[in-house]
Amino acid sequence: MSVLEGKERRIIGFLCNWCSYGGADTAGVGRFSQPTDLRIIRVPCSGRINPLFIIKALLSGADGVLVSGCHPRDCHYAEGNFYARRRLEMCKQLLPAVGIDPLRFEYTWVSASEGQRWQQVVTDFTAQIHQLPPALRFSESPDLELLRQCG
Amino acid sequence: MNLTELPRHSILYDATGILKARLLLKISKDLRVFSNTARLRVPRHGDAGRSVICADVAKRHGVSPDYRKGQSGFPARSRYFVLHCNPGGSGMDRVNLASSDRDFIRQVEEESGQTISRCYQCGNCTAGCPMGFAYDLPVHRIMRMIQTGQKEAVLSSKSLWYCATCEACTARCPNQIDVATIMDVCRHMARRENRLGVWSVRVFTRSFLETVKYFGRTHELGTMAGFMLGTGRLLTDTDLVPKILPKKKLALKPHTIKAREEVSGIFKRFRESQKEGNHGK
Amino acid sequence: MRIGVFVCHCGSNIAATVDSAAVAAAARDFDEVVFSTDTMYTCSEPGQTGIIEAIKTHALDGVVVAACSPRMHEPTFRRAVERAGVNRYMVEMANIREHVSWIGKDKEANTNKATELVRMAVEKLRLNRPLFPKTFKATRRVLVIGGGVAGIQTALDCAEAGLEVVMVERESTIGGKMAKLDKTFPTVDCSSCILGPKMVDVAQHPNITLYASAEVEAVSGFVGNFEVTIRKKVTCVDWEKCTGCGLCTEKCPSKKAYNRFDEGVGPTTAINIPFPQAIPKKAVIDKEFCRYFTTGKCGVCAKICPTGAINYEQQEELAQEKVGAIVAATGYDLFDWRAYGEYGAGRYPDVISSLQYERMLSASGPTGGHIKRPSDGKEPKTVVFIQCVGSRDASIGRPYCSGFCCMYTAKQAILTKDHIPDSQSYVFYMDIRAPGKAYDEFTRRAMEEYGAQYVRGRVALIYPKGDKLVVRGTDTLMSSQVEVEADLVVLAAGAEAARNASGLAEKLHISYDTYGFFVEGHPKLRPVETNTAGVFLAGACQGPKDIPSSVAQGSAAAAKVLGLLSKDVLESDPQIAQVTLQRCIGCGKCIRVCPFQAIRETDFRGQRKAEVIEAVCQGCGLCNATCPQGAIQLSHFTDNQVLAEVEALCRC
Amino acid sequence: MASSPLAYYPGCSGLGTSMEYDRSTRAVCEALGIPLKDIPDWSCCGSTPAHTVDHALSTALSARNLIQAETIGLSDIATPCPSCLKNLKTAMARWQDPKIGPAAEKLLGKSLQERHRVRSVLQVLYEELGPEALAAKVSRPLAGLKVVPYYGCLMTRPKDLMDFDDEEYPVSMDRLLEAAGAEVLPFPLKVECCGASMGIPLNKAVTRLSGKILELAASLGADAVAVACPLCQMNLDLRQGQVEKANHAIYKLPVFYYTQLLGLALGLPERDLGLSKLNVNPEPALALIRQSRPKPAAETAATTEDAA
Repeated sequence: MSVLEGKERRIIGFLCNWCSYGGADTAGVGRFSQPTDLRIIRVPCSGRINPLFIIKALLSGADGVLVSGCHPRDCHYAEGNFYARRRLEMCKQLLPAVGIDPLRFEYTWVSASEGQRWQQVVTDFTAQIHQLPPALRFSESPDLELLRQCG
Repeated sequence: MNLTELPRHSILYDATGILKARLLLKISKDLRVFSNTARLRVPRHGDAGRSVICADVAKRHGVSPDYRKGQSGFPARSRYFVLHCNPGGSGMDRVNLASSDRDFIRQVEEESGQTISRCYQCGNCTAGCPMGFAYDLPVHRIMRMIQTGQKEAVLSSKSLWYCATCEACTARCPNQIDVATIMDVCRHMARRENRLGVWSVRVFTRSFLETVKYFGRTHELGTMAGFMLGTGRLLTDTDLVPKILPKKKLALKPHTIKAREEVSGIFKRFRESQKEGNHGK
Repeated sequence: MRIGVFVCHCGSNIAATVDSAAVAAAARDFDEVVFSTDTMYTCSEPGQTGIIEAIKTHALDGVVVAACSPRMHEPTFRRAVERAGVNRYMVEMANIREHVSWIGKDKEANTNKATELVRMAVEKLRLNRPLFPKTFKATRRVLVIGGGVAGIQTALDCAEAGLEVVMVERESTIGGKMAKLDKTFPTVDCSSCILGPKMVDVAQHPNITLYASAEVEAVSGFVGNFEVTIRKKVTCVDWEKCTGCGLCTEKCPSKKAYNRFDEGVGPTTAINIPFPQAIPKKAVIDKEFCRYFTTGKCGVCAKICPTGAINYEQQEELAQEKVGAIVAATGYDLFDWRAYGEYGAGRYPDVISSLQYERMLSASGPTGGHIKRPSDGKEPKTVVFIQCVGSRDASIGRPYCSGFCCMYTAKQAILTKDHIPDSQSYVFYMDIRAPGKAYDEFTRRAMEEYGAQYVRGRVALIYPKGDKLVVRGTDTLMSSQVEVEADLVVLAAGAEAARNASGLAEKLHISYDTYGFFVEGHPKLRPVETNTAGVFLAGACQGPKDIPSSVAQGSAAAAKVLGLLSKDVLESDPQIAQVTLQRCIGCGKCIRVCPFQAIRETDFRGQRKAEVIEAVCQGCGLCNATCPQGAIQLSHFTDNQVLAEVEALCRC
Repeated sequence: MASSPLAYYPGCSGLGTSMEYDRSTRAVCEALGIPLKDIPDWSCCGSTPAHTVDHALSTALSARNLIQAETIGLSDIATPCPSCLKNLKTAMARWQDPKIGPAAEKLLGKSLQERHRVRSVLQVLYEELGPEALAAKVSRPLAGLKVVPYYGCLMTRPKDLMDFDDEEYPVSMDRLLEAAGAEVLPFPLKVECCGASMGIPLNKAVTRLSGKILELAASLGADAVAVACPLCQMNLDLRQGQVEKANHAIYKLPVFYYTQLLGLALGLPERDLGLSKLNVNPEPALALIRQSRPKPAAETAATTEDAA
């Protein structure tokens, strides 16, 4: 199986367990309908996210990456999301340098009670990604082809 | 036949009853219009079909004897005429909720940019409305009737025309609905459908904008003249004349701007766009 | 690894929009998956038995359950595999309900998405290693923050069961909002008569230590071993010596101090005891009004005090307490209705809040239980109550219903008639919300027996005219504008989160919602727990609540605390950071970022290395993302595992 | 204070029924060193009638004036009339509306270039000059004059659009009049509707609504009403006779434009303020003011403090 051709894009979400993952659950419990493109990876804290995860995902063919954590000052681990904010902002700034449209990556803050907000975030981000051309698939990547030839 | 003997529940009228009465008065000088309140009163929507309310204009007038006798259900040669109502969506008539006009709801939402379902009928708009006394439908009922898609009732309501656009409703709405804009938009729709609305307000609006169209700026005296001629209310504000004339405030001649055509062009293109729009529909 | 996959139907919750059988079939092709099936209710008894049997039959050593959110049932399935002899951390869940079936109706897309989520879980599970929890000793004491009725209930229940309780109260007396009330609905019994004895019990219970006029300054540690710093505020009175005789309050020459307990209805003295039944009954000096502080000379109280308790030079003190669990019971505050310009924003003295009115009704209040207009002291004959002031109003950022205002307004309307038989009350309401036992009957009594005129509609404007207040509203049921000339207007102000609740939440590492109310562990199934182990909630700090609900929650929180601390030792979550010594270069970055000081420097054969203190690590993984060498890895969320998940998604 | 001139939009009534507002506004601004430059060949903003007919029409009529201001290179616009103010501000907002903006542009045949700033003269006086600076320039304080400030329904609402003062209980005019030495009475109906343009089609609206305002003002013991809107002034002043008749009451309350009162306090000649244009005889109120003696600056400042 694969991403549904023409219908879906490959969007990966990294969500902290305590706020945003809970927010996505709340959205589900509330039956707030959302596009189906997003696949969520659960991490304990947005501070756990290494910018490399994001770049790796985008280089491997993901069309978009969405990161969401607790609101600043409301981190389950006191200050994890402050570190996250710095790293993620830096990551966003760096994306053009690796040839990735920074619009493919967003980070936001959603609490466990904000189901409706989560619906909005997912809907908006999915629409944003659909505006962009599909990312090159892993196998299609010219860089990789080049690498293989060199290798 | 003595009108006072009529059963109270027998006479129907529609939301534009007063207007029709006035039109008829123009046609026939010897017309008598009956009111159970014995004074000119704006009919309230909820009254339709239940009680007799029309305008008692002047007892000295006679009545056009056979006007609409067939429809009225009253004996021919009756000295009274009866205004017929449009029973749809008013009074105690049962509203078929399934007949709700969804297109109307969507159109109001689209043109106003407001979400109608946000209204929870607290009535704050009505509570603060300065013009409420003149309304046939209070603002909150208009909101409710838009929610249930009662297009006919909303667009034929007089309230739309009596709204003074003071925006108290918008300012105090707990759900941040721009109620005043919704009133504006309903007025636009009624106008596009060539509904008569409240004659005097329409004439005033027209007279005002005519002066703008011709001169580029309003001309107060011109607006008044247009209003008096348009409504036949030749005595409007004549009591103010001796007060204002000595103050030399009313310019007899309009202040015409240089780029008159520019402004009249706006009106011309507006009229054209309205025609196109109507044809398009 | 031999992996088994179980795809749940959850009745029709999942199966309606996800083809569970197709997902299970697709999973059979995944690496190391040796068994895959779909079940109706995986969490049910037969469902769990099915997992256990499959483990035994197919010699599984890892399990993926595709069902609801792991926040819901991960513990359930961990216990299930443990019963079959598999390490409980060898379970992964794919959330195909909250994140798939409930948010989209396209069955093809959903089934495809569910399959990918299962693949992701399988790839992660392949890198899971068995983990074993450590045990540690717990302190069998509990901290209760807030001395309102909810906190009092928790404290008494815990103390009765033998736990040592530390109670911290911000004000100089416990009792909270309930102590300010005259009567309580729907029984109209006297508030202080039912609360008073409980307050006394708190004071006298040998197991309870009470810090009044104190706040929680800092909290460190973790479940079973919290370290709490309590800041004792300056009262300028040595409470060891103060007997609460009240001589000082009689002689104090500064008699115009703001009366916080009476909500500003009537003044108090600069040195005061909030009310006669205060617990502890100790005097406090309000520096803002005390002449000794404002003019530099006075000292009357110091001279008169028979025990010499007055100490103008008193300094703040910090106290330390060790506890094993914490209950937050910080209650609510009343919405500041001055946000309503149309109600005068505080310009009209005879427009008051419901709590101010409550103080007027109270026999021990500033008016001795007589209803008097603040402007001229006259008895009002026409009283207008306006509900939903600061509730259900998105325009001032309070879209929620405060829940109890309908009821207390009905009570106040009834009491108004009791106090002034020839009075007439009008109640402007939007909806009457009275879903409690005997509640609706109570509001009916206000109308039928006490003649309160209920008017359905909001009020748009209040303005003074002569010595009356013109209240301009709507009766939406009559569909008309209405006007009442009132002598007194009482605004049923809604509830909002207690002042600086968010600050406390941050100290406790618990979540709060947009409005500052604390977030419970699960809206239905974990109402008094939080997502931070060992921290519990009671009462209105979680959301507006009336007295019965607050008391019920107080007891519920106590039960949870007692359950937790009934064991001598607790197990720690082993999903924590681990250092690979060979890779660690001793740069110390992890030590600096750790929010819990859970990493320390250690010497390993003469080299600087990082070491995780297992009992302290909370498993956030901040160090993991910081380490330049990848030497410190969070168990079960290692770099390799996250990347395996990413790859699983990108590859398919 | 604004050193470059403000583009001034007088509004149509400034040429007719509210010529004293226009005249006194110009006089006061000149005395306070706020240069005004008329928008060349300005036209009607469309007022209430236009927006009740169509939003694009109303937007086009108003936007024309903003574009006219661009021709003299000014984008900071001031108008005394709240109705014009609201229309100009709304036009700017609606120009950005994806549906109304292009339609208005089509009607007008021109495009709006700059981001304009439109303010009422009241806002300019309050924010750029301020009560303290005004007080320093007062030479004949209005001592002894009890005045109720009436802002009308449009000056502050809707809040987000007008972005000035308190929506329900504005105080800017209060502060300016206090700085001018008047005794400003707290007036709860500051932003209630006076009946607006309904005076002609539905006279009862005005007799009823303006009646409430005049009745409360009189009951508070006011000597005069101060207003900032031509339509309010007309309803309260010119129609006061109609209101009295309908309500069987006698108010005899002079209704000043606040600029006329400020002008008096600044010692400007009464002729420049158009006092003779008022309908209800202002003489009794003016007599109260004339009794007061010119005060030295220091004392004036003290009065302001007391009032504040």
